[in-house]
Amino acid sequence: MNANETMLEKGMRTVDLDSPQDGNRHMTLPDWLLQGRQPAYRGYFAVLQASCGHALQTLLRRRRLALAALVAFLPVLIPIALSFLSSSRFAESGNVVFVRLAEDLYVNVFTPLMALFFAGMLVAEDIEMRTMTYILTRPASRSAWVFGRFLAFMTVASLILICSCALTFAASTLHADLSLTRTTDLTLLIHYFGVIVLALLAYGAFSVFLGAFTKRPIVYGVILLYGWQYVATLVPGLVDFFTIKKYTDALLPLMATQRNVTEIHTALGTFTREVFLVSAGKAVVALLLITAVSLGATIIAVLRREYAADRAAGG
Amino acid sequence: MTAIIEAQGVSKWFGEVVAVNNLNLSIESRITGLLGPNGAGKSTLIKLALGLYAPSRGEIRVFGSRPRNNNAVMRRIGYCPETDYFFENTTGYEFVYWLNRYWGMSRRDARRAAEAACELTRMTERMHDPITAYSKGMRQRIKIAQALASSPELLFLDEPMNGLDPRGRDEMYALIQALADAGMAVVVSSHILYEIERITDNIVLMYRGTLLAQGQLHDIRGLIDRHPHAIRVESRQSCAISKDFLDLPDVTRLEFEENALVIRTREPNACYALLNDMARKNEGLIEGITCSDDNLQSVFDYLTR
Amino acid sequence: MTAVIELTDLCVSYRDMRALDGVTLSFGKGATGLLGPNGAGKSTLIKTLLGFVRAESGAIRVFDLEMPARAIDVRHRLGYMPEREISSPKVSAVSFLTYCGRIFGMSRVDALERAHEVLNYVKLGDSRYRNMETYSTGMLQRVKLAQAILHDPKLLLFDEPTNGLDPDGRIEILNLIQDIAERPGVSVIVSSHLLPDVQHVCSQVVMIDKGRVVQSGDIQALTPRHDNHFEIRFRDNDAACVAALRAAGHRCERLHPGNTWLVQCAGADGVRTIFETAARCSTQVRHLQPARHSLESVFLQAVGKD
Amino acid sequence: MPIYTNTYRQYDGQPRHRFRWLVVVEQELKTLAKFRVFKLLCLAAFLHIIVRLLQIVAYDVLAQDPNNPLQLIFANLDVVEIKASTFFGFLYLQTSVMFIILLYSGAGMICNDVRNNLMEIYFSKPLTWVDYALGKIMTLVLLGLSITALPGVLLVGLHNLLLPGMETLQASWWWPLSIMAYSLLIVIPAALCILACSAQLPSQNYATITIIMALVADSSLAGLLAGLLRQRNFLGVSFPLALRRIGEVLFKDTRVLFTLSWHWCLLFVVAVTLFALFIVLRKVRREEIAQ
Repeated sequence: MNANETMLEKGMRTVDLDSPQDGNRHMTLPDWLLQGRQPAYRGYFAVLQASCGHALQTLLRRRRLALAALVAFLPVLIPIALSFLSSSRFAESGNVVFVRLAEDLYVNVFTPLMALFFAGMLVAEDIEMRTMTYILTRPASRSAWVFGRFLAFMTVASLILICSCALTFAASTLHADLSLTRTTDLTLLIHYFGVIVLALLAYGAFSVFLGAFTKRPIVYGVILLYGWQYVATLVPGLVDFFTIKKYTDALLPLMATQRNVTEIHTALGTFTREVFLVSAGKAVVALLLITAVSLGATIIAVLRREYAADRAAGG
Repeated sequence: MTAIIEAQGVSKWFGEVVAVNNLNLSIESRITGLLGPNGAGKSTLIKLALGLYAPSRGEIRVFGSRPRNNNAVMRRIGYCPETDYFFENTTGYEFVYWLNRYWGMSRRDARRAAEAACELTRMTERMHDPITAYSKGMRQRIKIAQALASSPELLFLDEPMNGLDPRGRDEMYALIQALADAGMAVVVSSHILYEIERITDNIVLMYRGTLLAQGQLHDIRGLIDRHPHAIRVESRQSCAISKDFLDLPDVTRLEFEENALVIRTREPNACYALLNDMARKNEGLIEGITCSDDNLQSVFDYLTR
Repeated sequence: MTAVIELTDLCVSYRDMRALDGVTLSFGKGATGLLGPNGAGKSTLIKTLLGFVRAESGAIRVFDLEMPARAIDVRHRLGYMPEREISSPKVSAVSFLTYCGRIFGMSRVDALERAHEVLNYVKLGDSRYRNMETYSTGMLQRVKLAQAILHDPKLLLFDEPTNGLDPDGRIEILNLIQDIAERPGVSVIVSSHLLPDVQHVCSQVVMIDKGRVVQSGDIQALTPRHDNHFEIRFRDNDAACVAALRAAGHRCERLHPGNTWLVQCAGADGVRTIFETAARCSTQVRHLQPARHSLESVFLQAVGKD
Repeated sequence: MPIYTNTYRQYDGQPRHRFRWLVVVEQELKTLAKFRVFKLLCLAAFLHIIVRLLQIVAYDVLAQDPNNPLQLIFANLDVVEIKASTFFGFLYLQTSVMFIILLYSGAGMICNDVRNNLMEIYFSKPLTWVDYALGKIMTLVLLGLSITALPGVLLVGLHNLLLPGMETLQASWWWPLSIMAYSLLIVIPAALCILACSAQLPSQNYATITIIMALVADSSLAGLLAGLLRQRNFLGVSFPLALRRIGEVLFKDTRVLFTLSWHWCLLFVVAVTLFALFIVLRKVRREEIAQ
């Protein structure tokens, strides 16, 4: 530094002589800051609750939620539109309409989509926005944190999908062959609820894992959940056991059982491919296993990786 | 005093870049200034102590146990990071509140602690505004608030003075001093010397990932007392003054500047004695005496050279 | 000499908050410091000069060009070092600067050559070939400085140039800025809340608080020497010396931190009394310097706090 | 001995103003080339081109040569035959790879500049927001075209080289035009939509998920409407299928998926594209001038 700079110029200040200490403006601390006044530590469950609550609040505040809900509730319009447009020309079976919507849209498209949309960013967001340091310096159990986040995701995603699915069901009753009061139909509805929740669990957990493990969970998620799952069902052999779709398909009550042989159209021609079926019980076990393994891997990733190291965005 | 943080042979590298190299260190329970230029490894050391990083080699212990993923240690620690990142779309109050909840407080405790912490950092008025509307000083204060809300025993402040205006810095000094008086151990990292000088003389000097020196500032100064001092005497008659110094045995060099004389000596005491003598005898002969080698800057310069 | 920048009754608002309130100023050649606490409106002023922020009312003329309208022409002759930390993953400093030069409009050869030249100038060594994500704050600061001077502009705007720098780095950056400011025909505006920075680089200063100009002028004139005020440090035995000095009617105040004292000699007594007191207390004066008003105190006076 | 000062020189070159967006393109491509995943994705696109190359060689050389033992196999294989729809098929398959590549490279293009605080630096130079936006858009467009139109046209050229003669030329003179037109149709909307998301959302991940969401929702909606209403023309609601419909017309493909007039499809595509363009430009403009 410039040798001629005086101490005053260096930013030092004169102090009041009467001040007891070396001169900083004296400051009295409140009682709660004194030693041994730490608030009670509530442990695992409190952290889980906090994590879930915070994730819920963040999710609910986003405009993204509205976008997701908008997309998820679009199918409700289809049976209604159908009943107006085509009732004169041909009678639709409400049962068929609902089952097609539930299977083709809710289970196969919306669950992976919601998983990527919400769960993919659950952990990734904190890493990307670099708020992870705050969380990792709390005495919070990492597993409680991950479980809390996951719980929040499950609540939001399954609420959206189940509400939308129920509304679609109600709208489908405008057509013949489906009734809000018949037990078999309601059982069917509840069956789909179950499948949706199970699929969300597996897809969600997998997406959370991608988020904790990679920098671009969404791109990889799209490649795996849409690209790979599609390719694996085309390729003959057993590779489709490495998809989640296989097990969710096995849980579908009506269509899945009719699909043990599929015709595949490719550039090289059309050929048939035998599909090895999985029993519903095994499928449930498999889905739960995928969930558990993915969440476990996420927790291990959070425990072991050093998220504070990242500097630049988009690297 | 007992050591709160103990590092034994700690190294940390990222890929091929060494951030901290073979660090042996123990920090006691009072204000410790962590000093070093940018890239010296101060932040890395703090993050190692917080368990955010696992040491590549060696061991670091905080309150006697390893900090990484150790909730018992985390419960006693507060941390105010250097970077300005917050949860999206939150107000200052909510930010502190949720971090309190993550800490493991009940709703009521978290609310109370958040309010109290905001009051302490004088954020009560603006605490319900979104963080994006805060100025740099307010963001700094809200970060301090979240670190203090759980009344930790050990507080890490990573570059807390960075970007603060003089008033903000004054408040920060006062707060740190008060916290230390209340018995909290505070580790403050900074690269600006007079900032640290102002709060503590208990310093840890780091440079390029290695520990240069640790201890009381004057101890360190004593350590380098054998190092030649350069005393700058401002006088309009520097030639006249210089004659007397030619006879002093330990003067190694005399340099003339415009209206000033720089004396390099291995024996500062004798030089000062002579200067004081002269000044007493001749009013107005000596207009200024400065020694650029007896502040923290020079300690630092000397050790890093 | 004509002013490089002329502001007349400039008002800028962000939504309901008034960031600049009737600023009338002119900046000439050489270095001018823009001083003020956080949130005073320094950054807003600079951004208005760049055309990033539109003024609500008032006129801005830079290089005699009407500002928002001729922004592109002005930017040809202007360099800006932003406050916020930049990063650019997977890009080296050389590559980044070459890019900056090329978006300025240089040919590839010129840009590469100048990139290396200014990187040499800001003393960014071999790390210039490394990815910028591995840089420390100080190195990023140098990159920011380098891109500002890359095209040899005649007007340079530095927003908090020493933010987050260590002492050595800070001095180096300040020296570089000083060096740039001494080039013929160059105007430099340095915004900072660090008073020593402004003192180091600038001869003129403009103080801003709450969007208004509170004080402006020559730094030397604003910080006159105190009469008979000295900064003193004794070898030891401070307490006795200070007591003796006070007994003789001199005012002693302690400078925080450390053991430096601000002594105001009473009457016509000069430094000699101090040396004599020291000798009587069998110690030495080890530091003696006429005290000077710090910019900080000038600033605090101007702002009206403390 | 002259002593030179160690300072930077005065710059006295004359800045050029034209084609400044090209500089942006160049830099973006250079940066992208440093990502391993990007290179892998490009490799995937390249592999497909190789396959098509082999197909052309098989048909033009092996299937035409009566002395070749493989002639019988290739001459009778429908799939190997080179016709206009072969190139349609090539582009159609290439579209998904192209989309993934553009998504990978484009999702962070604007939002990362904003997050890394680079906008201020760029716009403190005499770079206009038009140059900036054009640069980003052209990067993606050129990237997309280089794996669709470029190899397509080259393959047609190769086909004409291997099977020289008036007949081939007469049959295939319009192929390159169709390839160009269709490539532009698939690349430009994709590029603009991705950039629009990148401009509107805070991070590349959000940008990616939003565009995927929109795409999936759109496609499934179209599929269901068509399926349930027994009216295939509703497939035109799906953006990719609307593009396909236009492609069918361009390549005179007979395997028509639905019969909705291609005018409607084109209108749909153009409307979406213009909307995306509007969003990109507005955002970039706002980055230059706040408020």
